[in-house]
Amino acid sequence: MRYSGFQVIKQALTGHKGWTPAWRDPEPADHYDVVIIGGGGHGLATAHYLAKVYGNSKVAVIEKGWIGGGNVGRNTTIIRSNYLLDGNEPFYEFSLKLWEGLEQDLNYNAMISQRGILNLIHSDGQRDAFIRRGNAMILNGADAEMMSTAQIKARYPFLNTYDARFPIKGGLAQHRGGTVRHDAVAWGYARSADSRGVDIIQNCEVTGFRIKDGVCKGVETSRGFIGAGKVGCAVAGHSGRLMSKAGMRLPIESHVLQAFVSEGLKPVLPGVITFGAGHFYCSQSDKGGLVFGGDIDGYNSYAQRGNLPVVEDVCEGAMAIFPMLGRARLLRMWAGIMDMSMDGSPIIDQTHIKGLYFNGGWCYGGFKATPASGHVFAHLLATGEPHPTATAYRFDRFQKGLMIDEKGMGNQPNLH
Amino acid sequence: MTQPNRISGGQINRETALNFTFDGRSYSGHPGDTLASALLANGVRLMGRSFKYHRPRGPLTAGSEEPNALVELRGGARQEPNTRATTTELFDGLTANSQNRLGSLRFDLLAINDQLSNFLTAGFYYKTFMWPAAFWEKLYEPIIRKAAGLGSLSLKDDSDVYDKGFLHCDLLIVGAGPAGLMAALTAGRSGAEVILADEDFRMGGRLNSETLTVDDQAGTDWAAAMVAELAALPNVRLMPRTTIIGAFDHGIYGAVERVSDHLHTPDPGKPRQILWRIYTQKTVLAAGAIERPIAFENNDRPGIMTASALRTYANRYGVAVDQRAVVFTNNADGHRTARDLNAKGVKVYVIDTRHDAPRSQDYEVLAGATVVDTKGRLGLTFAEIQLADGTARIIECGALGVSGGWNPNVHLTCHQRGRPIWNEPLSAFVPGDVPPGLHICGAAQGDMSTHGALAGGVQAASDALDLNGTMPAIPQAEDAPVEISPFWYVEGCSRAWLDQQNDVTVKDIKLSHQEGFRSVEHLKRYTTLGMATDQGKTSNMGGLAIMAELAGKTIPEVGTTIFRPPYTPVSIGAFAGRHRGQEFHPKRLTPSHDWAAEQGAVIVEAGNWLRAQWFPQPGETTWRESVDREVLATRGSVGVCDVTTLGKVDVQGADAADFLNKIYCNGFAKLPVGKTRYGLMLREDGIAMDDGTAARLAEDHFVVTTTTANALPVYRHMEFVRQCLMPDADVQLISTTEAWAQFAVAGPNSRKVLTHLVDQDISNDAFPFMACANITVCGGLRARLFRISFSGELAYEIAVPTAYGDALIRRIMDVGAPYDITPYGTEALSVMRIEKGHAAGNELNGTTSAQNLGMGRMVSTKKDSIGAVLSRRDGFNQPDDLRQVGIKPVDPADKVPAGAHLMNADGPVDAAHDQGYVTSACYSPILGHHIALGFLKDGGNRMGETMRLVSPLTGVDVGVEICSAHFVDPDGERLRA
Amino acid sequence: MIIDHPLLGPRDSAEFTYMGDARLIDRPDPEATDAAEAFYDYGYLRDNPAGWHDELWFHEAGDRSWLVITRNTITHEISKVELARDVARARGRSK
Amino acid sequence: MHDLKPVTALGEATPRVDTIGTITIAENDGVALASVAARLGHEAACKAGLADLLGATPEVGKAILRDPEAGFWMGPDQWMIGAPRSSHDDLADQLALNLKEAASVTEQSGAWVVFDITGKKMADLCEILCNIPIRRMTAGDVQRTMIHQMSCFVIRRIDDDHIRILGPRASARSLHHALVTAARSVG
Repeated sequence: MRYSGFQVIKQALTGHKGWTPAWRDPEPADHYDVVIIGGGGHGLATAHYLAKVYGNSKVAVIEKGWIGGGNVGRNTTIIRSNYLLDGNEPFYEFSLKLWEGLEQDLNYNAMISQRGILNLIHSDGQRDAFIRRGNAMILNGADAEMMSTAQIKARYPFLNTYDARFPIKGGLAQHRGGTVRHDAVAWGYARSADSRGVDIIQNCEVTGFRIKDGVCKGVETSRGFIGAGKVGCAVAGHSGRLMSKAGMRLPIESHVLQAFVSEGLKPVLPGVITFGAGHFYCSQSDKGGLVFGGDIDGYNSYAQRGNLPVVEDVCEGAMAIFPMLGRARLLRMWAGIMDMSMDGSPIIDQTHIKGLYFNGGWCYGGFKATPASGHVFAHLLATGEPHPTATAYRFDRFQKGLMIDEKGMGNQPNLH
Repeated sequence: MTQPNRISGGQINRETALNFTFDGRSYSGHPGDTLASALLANGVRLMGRSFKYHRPRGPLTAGSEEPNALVELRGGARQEPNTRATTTELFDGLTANSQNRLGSLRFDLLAINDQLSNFLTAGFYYKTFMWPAAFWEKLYEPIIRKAAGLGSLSLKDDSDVYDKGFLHCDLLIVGAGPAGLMAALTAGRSGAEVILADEDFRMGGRLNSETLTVDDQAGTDWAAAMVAELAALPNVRLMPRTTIIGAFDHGIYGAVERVSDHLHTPDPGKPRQILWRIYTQKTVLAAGAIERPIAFENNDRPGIMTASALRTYANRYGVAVDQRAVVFTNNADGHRTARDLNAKGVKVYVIDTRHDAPRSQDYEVLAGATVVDTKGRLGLTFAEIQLADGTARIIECGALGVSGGWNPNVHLTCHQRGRPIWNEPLSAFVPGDVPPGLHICGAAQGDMSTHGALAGGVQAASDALDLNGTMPAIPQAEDAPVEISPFWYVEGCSRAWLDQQNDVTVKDIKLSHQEGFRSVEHLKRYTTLGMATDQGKTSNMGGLAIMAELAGKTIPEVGTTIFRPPYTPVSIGAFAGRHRGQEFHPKRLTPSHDWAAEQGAVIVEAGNWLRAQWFPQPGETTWRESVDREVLATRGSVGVCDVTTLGKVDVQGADAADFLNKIYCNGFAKLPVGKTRYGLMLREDGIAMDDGTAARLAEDHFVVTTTTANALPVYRHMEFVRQCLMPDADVQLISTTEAWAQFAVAGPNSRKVLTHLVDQDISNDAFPFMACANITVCGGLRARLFRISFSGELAYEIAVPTAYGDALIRRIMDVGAPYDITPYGTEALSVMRIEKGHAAGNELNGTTSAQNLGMGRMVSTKKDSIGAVLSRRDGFNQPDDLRQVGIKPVDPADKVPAGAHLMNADGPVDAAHDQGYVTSACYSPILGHHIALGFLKDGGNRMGETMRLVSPLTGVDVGVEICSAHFVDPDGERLRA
Repeated sequence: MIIDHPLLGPRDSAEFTYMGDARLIDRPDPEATDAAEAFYDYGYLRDNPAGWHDELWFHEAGDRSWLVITRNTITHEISKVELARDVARARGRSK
Repeated sequence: MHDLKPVTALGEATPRVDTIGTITIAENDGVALASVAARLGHEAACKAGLADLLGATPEVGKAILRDPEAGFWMGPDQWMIGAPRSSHDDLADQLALNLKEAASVTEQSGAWVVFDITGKKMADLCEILCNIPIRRMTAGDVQRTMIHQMSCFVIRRIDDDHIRILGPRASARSLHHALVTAARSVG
């Protein structure tokens, strides 16, 4: 069924009887061309692009719980392509372009809202670094604008520019950045992939890989063996756990990242804003909640919950730039498991096991990458070659010393 | 002012009138009232509008689980959106306004959404607003956003302050109802350190809302006596108005104490709220239970609330919401409400879904009946009843209490992702896996009777603390069993509200099921059920039950809902505490700070340090004039700069030299005593971590300096190497950054100036370039002198104990006066180091190797050092690696700004052809044009090449020439002069 | 979280700075023929277990000890805390 | 004798005293400080030397409160020694001389600001400043802790209502502000 305003009206007038399930609930087949492990944003997007762009519908997405229940369902919904390094920027810009056409591509309104992202600058050194980054963005075909404090103040009149411990000296804006209704991304990809014949199999946990003579033949699951020509893993957060079943150790640690939402408030924040002298970034959802976050807790964790110090640190950042938020209330805190990689950048590559492909290490940049990640992973699975925007995301870059380290923190994942 | 619905009784002080306004109208209430009870007493049922359909709403509850009666409390900078009227303690002069309306509360223009509700079903927005594509951003979304949110912020800086604190105890008790009070008594008498916290301003829990007796006393009186007894125990800390917001790891609980929220304004110096971090060995959760409603058509009108809320308003606050009330129940507890209301003279009808419902002498009970609809535009006027025989009956009423049973308050038990488990007799979830050290009692555990609570409290405290011996006697109290027959929604209802705030109806759940969003997580996300400010405390169960029925599963099969911190929403200000404005981070002041301020220095933040950036002189109108003057004066004669902020680490021990050999990539073993050496520190991944100097004051004693920014991580790294990699080396480390006031005295006349201060011979022979020594100054003050230079001039760094820093800078200026000594700030410091080609933070940016910095040959191959092995990887040794170079404009008038990218003169300008970038730039007053440092591919072999420097972001596109990074004195003659 | 410091007793983890897997103590022999591969493994590959994990924490706001903490990454339960210097000695780092 | 005049950590000529309600916050400018770390293999000698000086070697988390020299445990095999500045301005040199090759001694006088806090609400004040179980601590207990992001030592002194706080000297004013603000808050 095609979604449209007309359809909504028609259904409303006929008692909403015609709405059908957004995706089927099929039994797994014995064999697929491609089995994608992980029914999150990346896995579902991979299936969508495999079917739509690369013409392969003999695809299954297998998910141990419910689709969209991982990080695509628990993030701060920001999209942007304001990266510095050549290994990253073309990829994220590709992603942003895919976001821009996603609703029509999927026939699903994921509420992509390009209200801009603004990184505040608090020192001369930071300005230099942001100018370099803004230039890298423009040279890669993305948009970037340096905003003066006065321009920023006009957009955020309540910004603390008068009593700031670390004065605001401007900001780097990407006006095409913004936010997306995150759950809808998973559902939209799922619905689209399903409509093209992809089997989305929920409540099916992978218990092992069937590997013979260095070739992956399929996956053992809680619902039996599923054969596959190729297996793609897209389970960021749990990459280490999954790949250990194939005997692999990864340049990745799993960490906890918390995020927060306030009670619903009448609109105050026009776009996404990030504090440059502390850990705080914030946007306001179409429902009115301030959605905000900061740094990871900093220790390895699969617990999906964090602790108070980070909550306080984030709120201190909030009050530092927006002292008017004092009486807004934090409604809920939650946490996701991050695949923190050794250089802060992802890995999309074949493994040394033939037929087994890996997509992970997203740190906390995974949500914005969803469309491109799916697209380039589909490309890799379909063609065996890396997509031109993702050639740097190789496993062997650490061995060779070709890290893609945006923050310059080195091989300590919790610092990225 | 009359309070038409005020009835007798209650725990309010009628002798004092508190005046307040709601939506501009004046009312009065009494101490002990909440805003909601006072409004109800005044006959005001309509207090808000729902989120989506803007339906008129009154309070659903009398507690913190309230989804409807949210107001904007206070005004101006103290305006507080979404404040629950049901927990807001009334104070004199309180002002509140209704929110989420267009027009007045009574005539909300956005109530049109209610008429359109058939089109605005769950998830409708995912299916539309896509055509034409451009309209989403331009038209649809702006309209949606305009309607977003509930209350509004004032946009003014919060004028109150918040504190954060830490408490330590043996036992934390959450909730001061009968269970919590008995737990506190038990623990308190045992001598344990006890904290008893309750979100309410009056301890006693449900006892304050009931007509029950405990040991022949009114429950509320018993509770008051118990509170008094506990208050007398020195080891018990009573914390009313304190909400335990979260159960975090290892017995750390978050709590918010509302210190001043019940006052018109906080007392001077006092916080509005305190965020407590409570460290406890054990915890007793006695948080009670929350009554849940039943869904029926139009069940959201003002006047319809939970039956227990109706009872609370009557018993605790002396308020009859209306003189005619209907109670709709599926359990015995609903009848308690009926009895209490009846006793207060309210005309009561009980609609009990159970065919075998108990009858009453005092009021009419309609067994096997249901409420099928209600009437009343802005407040309930009639309830439409379907009787057991299928016939209809209309009952006129202004209050309708609904009791669908009680849900144990399991919130905190879920904070470590414990899942509640289904309890069939109660028809409710009870705690499952709970955080370690947490003991649960009373209604929170499913023991719903007063006796169960009292006994459970004793048991829980005794279990938690492992107590033996005599326990407090259990007071006499009712021990009625739970009699409930599950009933979630009235058949055939459609616009029957589950989540009243978010306007999620039974119909939405059905649609969600129809479209395949059937797991709890999908259901919540698709319909927004439970996403409101109450986290679904009153709504989740109903939604789950209906989904279970639709899916043909049991409730636990559909799933459980778990709660996340905080228990109730918490002011962002409370989490931030004092850390805002200038107190966001502490300030570190240099020893010359006051002196610099006296000179009118412009101060700049460098991490937490404040440093003098430049010293403007009269007549100077731009910062460049000042900085140029400072540079020229220093290079021409002598300048002085406070460099205390550089990290300093004292390294001592027999193996100190070996240790430095390990942490620096270059060698230190052969550094003679009395000499200083530049050192480059790599991370283990081969990237440059930091640089600085190490001065050998004795065979077994070095002073290591770090950059200002990296002082802490470098010290941590040094301790890692010492403790983890060289555990048996004789090395002792301690930071001495703040112990010494250190000044750079630089320029050709620096020696002459210092000669006036230093008591020893510092001639070039006695104290050559890179010398270091313990010396004395000004006739005997112990000091340290290093002949090192960041500026490229003849220069020294001189250090005295910090207390003398202020005196020393003044003395340096005095003795330097004949040489026109000039203080310089961080800008001039930076200009001179760029002129000299010294790398700093912009170059040591965490991605550059020794090779990139042109120091590849410093990485010794004769010894092992951190980072050496991985710096030999291919990626570090490519022919076109970035190399640090100097950059100057072809046209001397052009700037060569930092952050600009280098492009081949004739090549395309895009990312694929990027050649490098500028890291640091300045105007060189010595050279008379701008200069820069940067990294360029194969830069070492491109000296003299003309290139294009572009910064499309800032509109720069200039021709530049690549040159040596050493713009000034490349041979270092001045250093050695 | 609370870390039961072997010398100081229970302390809030906020006083500590985390580094990662305690295998970072086992720095490979730089002279070995396979040093490049060994350092790559040491520097980059992690077991990243969902369960018990030996890890390094630095008591930055305390006594400046590096600790090896055995902590469950699923529950955050801590079962053992040792001074890293003792662990390093036990693993033969003293040479 | 040199002729340079020291200033207090708060930048004044004389130590500052603030009384807020029942709490008195007094800067103590009279303490000379030096750290002592035992050399590897000389731990026993170092401890013996300290015991000679202080009467005993401070145990983990403890101070020896004694005149004129006092000391407390800082870290494994590391102690901070304090003494009146008037008589011990060269404390580090004296200690080095006494302890010889048994210890590494580092002057710390300039690194710290010292506040003495007294008053019956001292414990309430501590509770909103730092994470120490102040009510469980007894005389001679020392904890290093963070006060508003500043790393401090808190020493419980002999009088029941007295603590001494050593904080980073460069942040003396921020620390002082935090103490005064907290004193007003607990009133």
